[in-house]
Amino acid sequence: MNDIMDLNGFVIGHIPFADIVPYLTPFSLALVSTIVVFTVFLALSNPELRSVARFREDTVRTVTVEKKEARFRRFMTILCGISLIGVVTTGDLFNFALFVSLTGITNMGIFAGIKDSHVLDAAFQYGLVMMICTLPLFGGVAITLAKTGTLSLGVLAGMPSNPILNISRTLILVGAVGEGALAPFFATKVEMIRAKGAPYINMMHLSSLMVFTRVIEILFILG
Amino acid sequence: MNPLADTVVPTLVPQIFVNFYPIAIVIAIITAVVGLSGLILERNDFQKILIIQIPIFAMYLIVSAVGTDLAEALILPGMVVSLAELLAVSEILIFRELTKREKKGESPRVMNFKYDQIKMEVLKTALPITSVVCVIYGVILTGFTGGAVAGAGILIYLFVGKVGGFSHEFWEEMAGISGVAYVFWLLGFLIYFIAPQYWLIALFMSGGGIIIKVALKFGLLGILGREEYNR
Amino acid sequence: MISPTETLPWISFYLGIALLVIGSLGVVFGPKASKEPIIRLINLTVPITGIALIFISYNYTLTMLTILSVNTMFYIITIRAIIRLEEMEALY
Amino acid sequence: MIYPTTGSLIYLLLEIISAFIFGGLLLGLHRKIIARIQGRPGPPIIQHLLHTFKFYIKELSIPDTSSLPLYIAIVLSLDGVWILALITVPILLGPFGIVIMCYAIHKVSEHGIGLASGSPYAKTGSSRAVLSATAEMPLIVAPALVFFKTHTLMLDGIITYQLVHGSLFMQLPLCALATFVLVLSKTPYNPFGIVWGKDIVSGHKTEHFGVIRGVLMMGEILGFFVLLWCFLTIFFGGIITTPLAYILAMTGVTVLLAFICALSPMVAPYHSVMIQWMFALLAVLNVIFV
Amino acid sequence: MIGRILNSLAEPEQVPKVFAFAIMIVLLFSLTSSFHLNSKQLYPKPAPQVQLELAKQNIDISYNLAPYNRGGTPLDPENLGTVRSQYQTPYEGWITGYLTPFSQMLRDISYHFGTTILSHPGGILDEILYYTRGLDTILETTILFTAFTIASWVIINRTEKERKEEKEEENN
Amino acid sequence: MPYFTYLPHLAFFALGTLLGLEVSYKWHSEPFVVRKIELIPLILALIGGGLMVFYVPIGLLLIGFVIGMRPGYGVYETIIGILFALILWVTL
Amino acid sequence: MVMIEFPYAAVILMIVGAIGGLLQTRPIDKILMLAVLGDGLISMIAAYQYLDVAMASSFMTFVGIIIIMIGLIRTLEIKKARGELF
Repeated sequence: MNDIMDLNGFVIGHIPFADIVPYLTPFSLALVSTIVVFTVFLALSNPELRSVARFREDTVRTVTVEKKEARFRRFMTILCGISLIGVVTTGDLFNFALFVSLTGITNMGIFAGIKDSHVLDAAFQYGLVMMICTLPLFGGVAITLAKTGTLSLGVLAGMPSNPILNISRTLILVGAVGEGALAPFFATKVEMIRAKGAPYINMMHLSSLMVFTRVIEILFILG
Repeated sequence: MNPLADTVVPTLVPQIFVNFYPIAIVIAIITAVVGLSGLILERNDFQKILIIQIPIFAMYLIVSAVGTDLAEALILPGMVVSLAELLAVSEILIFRELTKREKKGESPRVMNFKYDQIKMEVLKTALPITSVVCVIYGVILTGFTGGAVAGAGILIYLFVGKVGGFSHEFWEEMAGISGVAYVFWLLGFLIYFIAPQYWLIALFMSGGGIIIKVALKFGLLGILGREEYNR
Repeated sequence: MISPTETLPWISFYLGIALLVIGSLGVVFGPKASKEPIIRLINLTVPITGIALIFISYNYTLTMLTILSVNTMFYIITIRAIIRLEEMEALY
Repeated sequence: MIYPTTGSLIYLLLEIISAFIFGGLLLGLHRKIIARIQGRPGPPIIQHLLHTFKFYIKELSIPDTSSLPLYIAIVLSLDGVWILALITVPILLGPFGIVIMCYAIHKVSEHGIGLASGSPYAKTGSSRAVLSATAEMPLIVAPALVFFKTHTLMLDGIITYQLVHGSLFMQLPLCALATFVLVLSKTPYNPFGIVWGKDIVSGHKTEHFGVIRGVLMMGEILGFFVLLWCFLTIFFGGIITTPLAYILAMTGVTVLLAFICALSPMVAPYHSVMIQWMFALLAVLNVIFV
Repeated sequence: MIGRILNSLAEPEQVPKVFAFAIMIVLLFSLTSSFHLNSKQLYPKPAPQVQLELAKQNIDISYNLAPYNRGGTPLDPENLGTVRSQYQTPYEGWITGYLTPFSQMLRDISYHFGTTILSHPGGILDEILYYTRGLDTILETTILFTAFTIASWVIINRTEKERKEEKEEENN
Repeated sequence: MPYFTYLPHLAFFALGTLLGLEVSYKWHSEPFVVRKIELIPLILALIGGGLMVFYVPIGLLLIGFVIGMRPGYGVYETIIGILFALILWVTL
Repeated sequence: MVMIEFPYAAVILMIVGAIGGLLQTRPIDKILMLAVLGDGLISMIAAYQYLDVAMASSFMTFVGIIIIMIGLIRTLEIKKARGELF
């Protein structure tokens, strides 16, 4: 009956923070280890020298991220990694929504300091999408709570599906898609990743795909 | 033993909340649809930020319609998230416009306005008392609410106050203090989860830490406004 | 005579949702709202009041207190943004 | 799920080696068939493996502009991810979600590989990697409809379901098609391969030579093997049960893929996204019709 | 046709609008189903004003905590407050039952100060926010912290810096 | 799934193709002109085809040797060898 | 003699304030009408008999109005300096 076992294998362990119980399965263990590895080497690496070639110029110039900005963006990258670990391990629906919001806001922070008006424009539109997202994300969670009377994924996994849950599931999916800048609303992301600073930008891509992977699992657990 | 202890907290949600629920959800959806359609029609970027508040209100309504203490505890994070996003997004908008202007080669000196001190009677008389009362009341409360109330008190005073000599270094120190408060507050949580029998000290650490943190942060915002406008 | 346990919550709840809907319509389609951001900002007070009324009819007094103070923060942030954008002539 | 024990480490290693050799041979065969269709003699079948080994003994050169630990680490991560997928999925029959995750990480790696070198061509390739990720991730969700059919995503559960109820290919044909498109988009010279299109030199791999390139190719070989395996297991698990059957079926699918790759043109980036989305939507339609 | 839609999706300005439209459609579809509140909820609370009415009748001085009275007596491990959480732990209800001396004084004065008493250390919301759902609160504040970091970094290093330079130029 | 039972097969096949490539470049260094059946590969293919029935890895080694020869060479030999193997397999 | 209950008075105040505030177009007029709305809210809270909340919310509405007024004055100053407004 328990969907978590059917989806991800046995539960290796859990941390009982009273009502919020983060748990580890083989699946989330793989996710966590990947995220930790990525975060460590993305945080360690320096930004690249981006070579820029222009028309009517013979020289190829290189640009890079200034040191102060790199430090700030590295901080945001590490924070994003931590929040991603939360996203994949958390055992509570509302907590999941909050972690996804934190991921979104750190993603925006990675791009906040770039002096490039079209990157900033994309970051701003992404921020707008994120602000709209609070409605479907938290609203979907609240509708689930109203219908089932619980937020814990462990309990929700054993519950049968019903029509209202379909709505809340769709809302949660839409919300997570918006927060992670996933398809089909990826234009902001594609604009943003044209900025310089390879390690930090890569973190954004990682975060959006991890959120996607996890949200699929959550939808299965709810269904 | 309280004779009425069993009637204090019911086992089920009261019937009146169950009756509220469908109306609240339908109204929330209508509000959200109105807000989102406004968003679709609006062209100006800053106006979009203002209109997005309406779907956020709809979100508050959906969450609060559950009608339990849990729902109340869930609205507070939602509120914080929306406020935080608003803060970051509006800042990015300002920075974007600045970059656009620079790129066009416009002289940034156009933006450099000189402001006079605002002369209103109420600013001299009522405002200091109000802010002091707000701060005192905020100190009595704990948690995010207390921080917000106290922060509002500090903020309004600093936002309209006289020109002061606080420098950027002072800011950074204030940020440092709030960082220390954050650590205190996290330590309080750790005590909760590791040794719940010492819950009282944990409660005070968390309550005190968060209020210092939030109030100082909002205070920073006020200093910011004053440094900008009352040179 | 209004019964405080029965009628009063219903009154404030209905009033709250009415204010919320009217307010949101006013914010989105209000007169001159799309020209002057400050008018739209002032209009936003109406749905905030509606939300506060709904909260109080659910007896979420603490949340109501918080939303009113958070509203103040909201004003500060947006007013700051309005002034900065007005300086740069980027508002319209 | 089969649980690994300490004694089975050699077993795991042997499995990885055989998957590597077989995947390399399959990709060589793929290239050979494309060449034959186009009327060229084409390279020998072992060419792809030889290429990989050749790069291992070449000199490693790192561009000055690259962002350093990232430049090497991300390639290694690509390898590690597919080995993880190989161990958990074909060998231990673990959760299918790990393949979704590994596919996602593959996309992240492609992006990072392109960005880390600082070259404009590589950057274009990595931008396209993001674009194609948005198209391919919905496709990989399509087999997840399997969950609603079988109520499990553990692969041994899926296999037992198919042994009882018959292959899922008959029940979810459009899902199978979507997954096939997904496998297609991972083969070289495929119509959706906007990431390594020839218009941007070698896409994200432009600046990678020497040992790093070898490692990268090894990761791609393993990835191709794992994806083929997953496709066959999820949709033909009732028919294909023995390793020999797997080997024959994989060869057959590779021949089919080679024909498609040889006979179809490379599509433009946005069209590629659009076509793959249409396949994903078709897969979703499957729920309604079946 | 589809190509045109995709092209319009490729512009960042269109994304929020399209997204808003998608949410609108989902919400309008959801209007067709009937919503009903499951009355078996965690942490239920009494109907509005009931506690206040009881407090008015002055049955017991502990009702002066309305509307946030959840039972329990101060500093008494035998008589804890009533909390219905998801996973029961032995330390539930400690915070709900606790009152500081200040809030005890407020309680003795009048029944109008329930909110202040609750919000002072101790009370059901502190129990939920700090103990049973503590991770939420940690996160919530971390989000605020992050947003402040972003905003203040941008202000200090970007927007304000330029203004400062201008000012110095003017002074010279 | 115990794939490694087929590891010798795969390894010998790969080795055979590698050997075939190297050796055939030693034999034919001139540009590719004629297509005719050569003797040594034909014998190897026939032996390989025969061995396929009795011990597969060695058979695959020899068949692989012929398959892996320089592009253009060893096509007919391969086909003959495989046909021979098939005939043997059917008759036995 | 018609008796109006206290909550009904608050309701009337709020409705008048809301509609008036929305339909006015001059910012100062709007602020005045919204002050009426805020007073209605406070009386509603008073009808619920939460005095501490009423006190705090009265402070908060006051602070909010002050902030809006400051913003208004600043924007007018900027417009004047730019010559758009006389």
